Amino acid sequence: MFHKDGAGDAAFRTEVRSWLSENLPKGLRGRTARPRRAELMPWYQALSRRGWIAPHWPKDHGGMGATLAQQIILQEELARLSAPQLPVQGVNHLGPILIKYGTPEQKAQHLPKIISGDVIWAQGYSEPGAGSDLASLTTRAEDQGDHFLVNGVKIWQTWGQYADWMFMLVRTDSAATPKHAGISFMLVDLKTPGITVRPIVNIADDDEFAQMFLDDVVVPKENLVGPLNGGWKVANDLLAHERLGTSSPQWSLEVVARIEKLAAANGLIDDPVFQDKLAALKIAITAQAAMFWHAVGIIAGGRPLGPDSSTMKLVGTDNLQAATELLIEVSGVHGADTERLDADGEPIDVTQIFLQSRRATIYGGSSEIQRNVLAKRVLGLPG
Amino acid sequence: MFHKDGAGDAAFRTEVRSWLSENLPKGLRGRTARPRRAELMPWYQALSRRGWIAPHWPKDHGGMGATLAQQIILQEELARLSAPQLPVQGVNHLGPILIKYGTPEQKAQHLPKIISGDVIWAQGYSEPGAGSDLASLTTRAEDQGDHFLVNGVKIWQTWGQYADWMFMLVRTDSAATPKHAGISFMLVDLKTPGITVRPIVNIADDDEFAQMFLDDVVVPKENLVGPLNGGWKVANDLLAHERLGTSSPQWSLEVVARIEKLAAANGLIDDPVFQDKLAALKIAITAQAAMFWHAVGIIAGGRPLGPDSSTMKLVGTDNLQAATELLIEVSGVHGADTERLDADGEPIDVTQIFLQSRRATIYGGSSEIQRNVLAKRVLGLPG
Amino acid sequence: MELLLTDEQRQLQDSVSRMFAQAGGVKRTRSLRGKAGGFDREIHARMGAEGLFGILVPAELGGLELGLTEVALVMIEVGRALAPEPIAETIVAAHVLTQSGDAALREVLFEQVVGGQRIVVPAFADRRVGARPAGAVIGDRLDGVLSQAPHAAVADGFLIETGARATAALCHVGSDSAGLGIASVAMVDGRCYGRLRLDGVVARRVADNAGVEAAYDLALFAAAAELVGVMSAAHDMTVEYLKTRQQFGKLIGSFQALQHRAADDLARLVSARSFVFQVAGQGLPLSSAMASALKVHCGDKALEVTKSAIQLHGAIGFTDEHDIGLYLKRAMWLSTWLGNAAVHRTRYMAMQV
Amino acid sequence: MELLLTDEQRQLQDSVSRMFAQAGGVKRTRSLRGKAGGFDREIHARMGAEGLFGILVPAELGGLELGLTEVALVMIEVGRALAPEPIAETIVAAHVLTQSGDAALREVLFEQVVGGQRIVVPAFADRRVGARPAGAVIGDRLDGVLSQAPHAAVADGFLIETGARATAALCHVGSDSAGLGIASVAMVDGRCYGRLRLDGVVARRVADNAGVEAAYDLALFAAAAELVGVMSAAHDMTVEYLKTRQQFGKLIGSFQALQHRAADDLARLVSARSFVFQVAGQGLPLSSAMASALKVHCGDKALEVTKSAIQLHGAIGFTDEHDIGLYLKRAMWLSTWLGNAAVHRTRYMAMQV
Repeated sequence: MFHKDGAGDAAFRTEVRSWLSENLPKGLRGRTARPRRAELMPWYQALSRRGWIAPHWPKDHGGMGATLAQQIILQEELARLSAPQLPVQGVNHLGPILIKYGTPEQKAQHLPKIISGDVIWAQGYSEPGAGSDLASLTTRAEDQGDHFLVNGVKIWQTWGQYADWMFMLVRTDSAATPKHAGISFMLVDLKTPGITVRPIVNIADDDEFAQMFLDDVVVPKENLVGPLNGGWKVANDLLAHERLGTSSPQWSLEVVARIEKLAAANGLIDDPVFQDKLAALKIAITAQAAMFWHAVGIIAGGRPLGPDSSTMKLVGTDNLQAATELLIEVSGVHGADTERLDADGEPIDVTQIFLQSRRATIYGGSSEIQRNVLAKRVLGLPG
Repeated sequence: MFHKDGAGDAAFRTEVRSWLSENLPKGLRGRTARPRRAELMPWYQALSRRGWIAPHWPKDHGGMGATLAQQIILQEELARLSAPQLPVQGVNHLGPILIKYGTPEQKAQHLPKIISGDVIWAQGYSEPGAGSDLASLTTRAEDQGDHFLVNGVKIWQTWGQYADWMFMLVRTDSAATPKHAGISFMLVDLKTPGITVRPIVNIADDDEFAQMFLDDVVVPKENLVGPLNGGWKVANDLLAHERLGTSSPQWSLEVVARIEKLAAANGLIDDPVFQDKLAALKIAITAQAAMFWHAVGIIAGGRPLGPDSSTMKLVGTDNLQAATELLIEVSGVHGADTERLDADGEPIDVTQIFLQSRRATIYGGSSEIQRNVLAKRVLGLPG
Repeated sequence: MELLLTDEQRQLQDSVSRMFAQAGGVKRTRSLRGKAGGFDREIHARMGAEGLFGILVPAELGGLELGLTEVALVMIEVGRALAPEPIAETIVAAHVLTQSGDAALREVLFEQVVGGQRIVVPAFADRRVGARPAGAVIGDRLDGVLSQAPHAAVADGFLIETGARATAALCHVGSDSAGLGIASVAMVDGRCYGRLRLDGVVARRVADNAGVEAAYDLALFAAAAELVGVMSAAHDMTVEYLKTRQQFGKLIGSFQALQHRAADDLARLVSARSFVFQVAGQGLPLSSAMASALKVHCGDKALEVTKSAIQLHGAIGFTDEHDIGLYLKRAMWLSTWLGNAAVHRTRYMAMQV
Repeated sequence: MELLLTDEQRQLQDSVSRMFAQAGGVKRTRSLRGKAGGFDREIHARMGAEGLFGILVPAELGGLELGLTEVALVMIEVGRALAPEPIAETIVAAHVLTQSGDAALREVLFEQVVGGQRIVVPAFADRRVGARPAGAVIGDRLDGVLSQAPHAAVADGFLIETGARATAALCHVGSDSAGLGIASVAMVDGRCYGRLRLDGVVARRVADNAGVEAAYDLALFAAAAELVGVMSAAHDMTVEYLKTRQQFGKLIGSFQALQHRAADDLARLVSARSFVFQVAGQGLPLSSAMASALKVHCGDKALEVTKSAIQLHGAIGFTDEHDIGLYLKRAMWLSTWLGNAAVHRTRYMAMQV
């Protein structure tokens, strides 16, 4: 809406669009739950072979060194075909961290397998007692000379039951104040003895998460990333890019496209009351798109995004949830079906889309945490 | 909506309605700002002579000993003609307090003049530093043997600049803990030397309030109501009745009536989008009416209303403000006029009604205070 | 705010509450999800044996001859327990059958329906503006499509709304009738409804136009009361969670922003509950405008409260293994069934006097 | 989020901000409330002398030949200072006049308008669905009624929208024209507009249909930017108050419920500001759909933020003597002027490609 592709970008978009339409399997389009690993990974590997799995990585690590504009084009074109969610913990989170903080050996060992899709990574940050208050995590890694011995419980590992390795934050100094000064960042092979994985199904009936129990798990010292007790900075250093991903208007626009298809199919499109609600939603998403492209401009200009970019997440997640509510409304008496609704041949999972969206205001720093950040760090309010 | 008058009540309603239509001066109808004292008080006195100024007072104190149903009928019929706000601090607040806590002398001196309208009362509770946190008030009354010497500042006296007397909460024990255990309730003649009154105009351009500066004001000991340091209970004992008044759906319904008149006059009444919004508003007010009549039933049954009746104020004030917002919307390009709009001959003060409604969530315990009460006293949440 | 109930009303409320608790509570609901029918015919029959489907049935027909307040009390407990049986449906069907002039039909069906042995569900047409009428009576046979009959796959019969608005009627159709096709659709709350296709089905008229609206309004009322139960249990569970979950070294219920959210949810709940009981106090027949208003309000508030409940639970609230999501899902179904808020705002305006 | 501005743009912003501060800031606005015209012609002329009305005017006509970003920067400062002068109106009028093919008219009017000596305000028709067209051109004379011309009582002339939508035009009418009646209406923000009655008024056509929409869209943009200024100053003032006011022995800004409210208001403000500058970045001509969307968003958010500002100030915020209410009142006018949110949601849908 606020962005026109330049000549080179337009050509890239055309290339991406035609390649995707030929190569993205029909059965993987429009899925709201994550497909199983066996079904999904060939697609991951196809994208990888095309060189598009890690557009933001530098070329010498196997990425395409893409501009921000190209990264967004890829994201938009994938969304246009409702491509499935991929396991992106490795590509989006660990990769950039290793590129910045990893030893040469760590880079050599892990980066190629992330790119190729041979190794799937899980993110081990949250614990049952440390969600919003992440700094209070208690999984502890004891120094045993040549290795760490890790004990604790991690939870909310997206795709954890399908993962091969996990990067995690662990406590290496229990006396440190502030608490986050005693946390280290390390990598663990999930085949190591002592690790038990329990899958967790979400309310949209998607086996999205896992819980990881770590009992006397041996982690070699060379798996420490960054300095001992310096893990907090390692984990938080590269969040701006992630915020752009979660605040993209694309997620809401995909829902709007489905609303419009359903409304066209069932005739509601001509109802002035529906039109007014749709207008309100689209205008709100347009404002969100403005924030998004504003942020893109800041990052593309090499400037820091700043803590007030938390407002983007608040606005974006509100819009997403509002969109899924209108999707339910436009479904009329079918607003509680788990069966996909038919919009002139296109099947639409209305209840699943609605339920999946409930996560938006909880994960990636809940809306309450975002408001705390804004109140304290941006507005400078006391207490 | 949830109440049908019984036979006797129906007759009373007919009597009230016909008397009001004959006796309420045309010039006093539909006013959103308070008329001046000289213009208003003849109407107060006319109501008083008719015996309807203090329907809820017992007959032996000059009231009509009305049932709750009759009190509400009077309120509804006054609202139906958009009768002006009256100075009700004496009738609604002080009167019931004196009837319960006053000495025979206090009753004899003050009650008849409240009924007759000869004396207008102001309520001296809030202070510049003690609003939501009323218990921290600092106006102090020192015991001088035969009198108190009062020093301090009171603010937000409704109609204070037109008042003759003030009932107030003052600190008589500055060491008391909790703080409200050192507060007394007393009466002061505003002609007493040392009192300076400053009028305050509100955002709707209505000279609604005053601020009172008290410098070495002599208050005779016989003006203490209830026990020394027992003022907190005196002031708070009779709030249930007041809550019913502020939570009445009547205030929002009056705005709805104006919305419907304006919409009929300007043609918006046929717009489906407007109809949908009006439906949402009316349904919300209907739910509020259900709460109101539920509460009436509890009080009429002689049961205590309970702290969860704070929910009524939250719901009622939200509805009132939503109604005034729809009133502005239905006014179209005239939504910022201070001139009254014409709805087929009936003049409607849209911006003033909107601005006056901003008070609803601030006074009588702000919405934030109501939520605190609900969280602590009803839900039992910690902290 | 306190409900002024009689001792008998309190006993009714307690006995229903106890029955569902003994049957297994929400755990039972969870275990029945996605199973054929998604409910337990034995529990349904037990409710029938205790007379609960006869609340509105005259004493001369063996009913309890009580009123809407008792319907509300029962349906609130149904909502609190997330009981999956077709209880609102059966109360409505029993009421329709007692109102029917067709004595023979009453004899055949009524006893079994009110007793809970036979499941007959009302299947109303989609009231959305522009939605096609459900079916048409041609001679004494029904033709057409009905988008939504609750529990269709296991029901023994249906009370089907037919015809255009002004000439609508409710007709009884047995589930084994020739020409009746049923396609079962899984609902988000773990139960099923069915799409009915009628192809020259022989049917028996049970209620005329006025009777259809009265039955529909009663169903709206029952659904609204059930929604109150759903949100009340979800809110209780959430407040309890706020008092036990710690973060940042404190109970999260001590954070003012969460306190205020819980207080707002309480206001939603109290308003919906008062609304149900004030409408109940007006007795039968229900005003259609009021029934639609009630459905809008209770549906919207229940969705708000149950969504808020998940937010306040945080990540655990987003899992299937935690019960809190079940309440949102039931609220989704109940606010959709019989028409969503948009439909009922329109009906409210059209029905106003 | 940081605005990426050039040094020149920052200087423009600072100089406008300084000018209004030196003129007396909000105190000046307060003192002009209800006075004839409600603004200061001298300040208006000073703005003209500094070239501010020529931001969009080509250099060859003596303008600054800048763009919408600069318009936004100026209008935001206008909003922050609650400057009562007809600034958006004059920027639009100057732009319309430079676009006009009528060289003679340009010579007569343009210099004086852009210089700030002559006040000419655009007076658009009410766009509400069903609202009557403002007037009709009969021969070369105008007849009809126009509901709202800002500052009409003191303006020197008007650019009046006439005719039905497809044949609309903007016509210049001097305020001393024969047959022109002006009824002044006091606005809630202390200024006035006028209702115009045209009875065979001789007028001169300045812009055709496309020109009307372009001028209208530019006015929407300027109003939206001014709304951003209004809400940003109100929000700053509120955050400051939260840091100084004590209750319950603490700064009220330490209460989490108020913190979260302030954070939500910040999100409203940031979204509106980003929206204005992203639209500005697209340059002229404005998309009508985008201009309407922008007006809806900035109007709604400004009302929300200024209402919230009053709530967070508590009782003092409800008084006329505190400045915070002035921001709400300006937001009320700006969100109403040129059509409210309901009107622009409809236009947005109609104008979408």
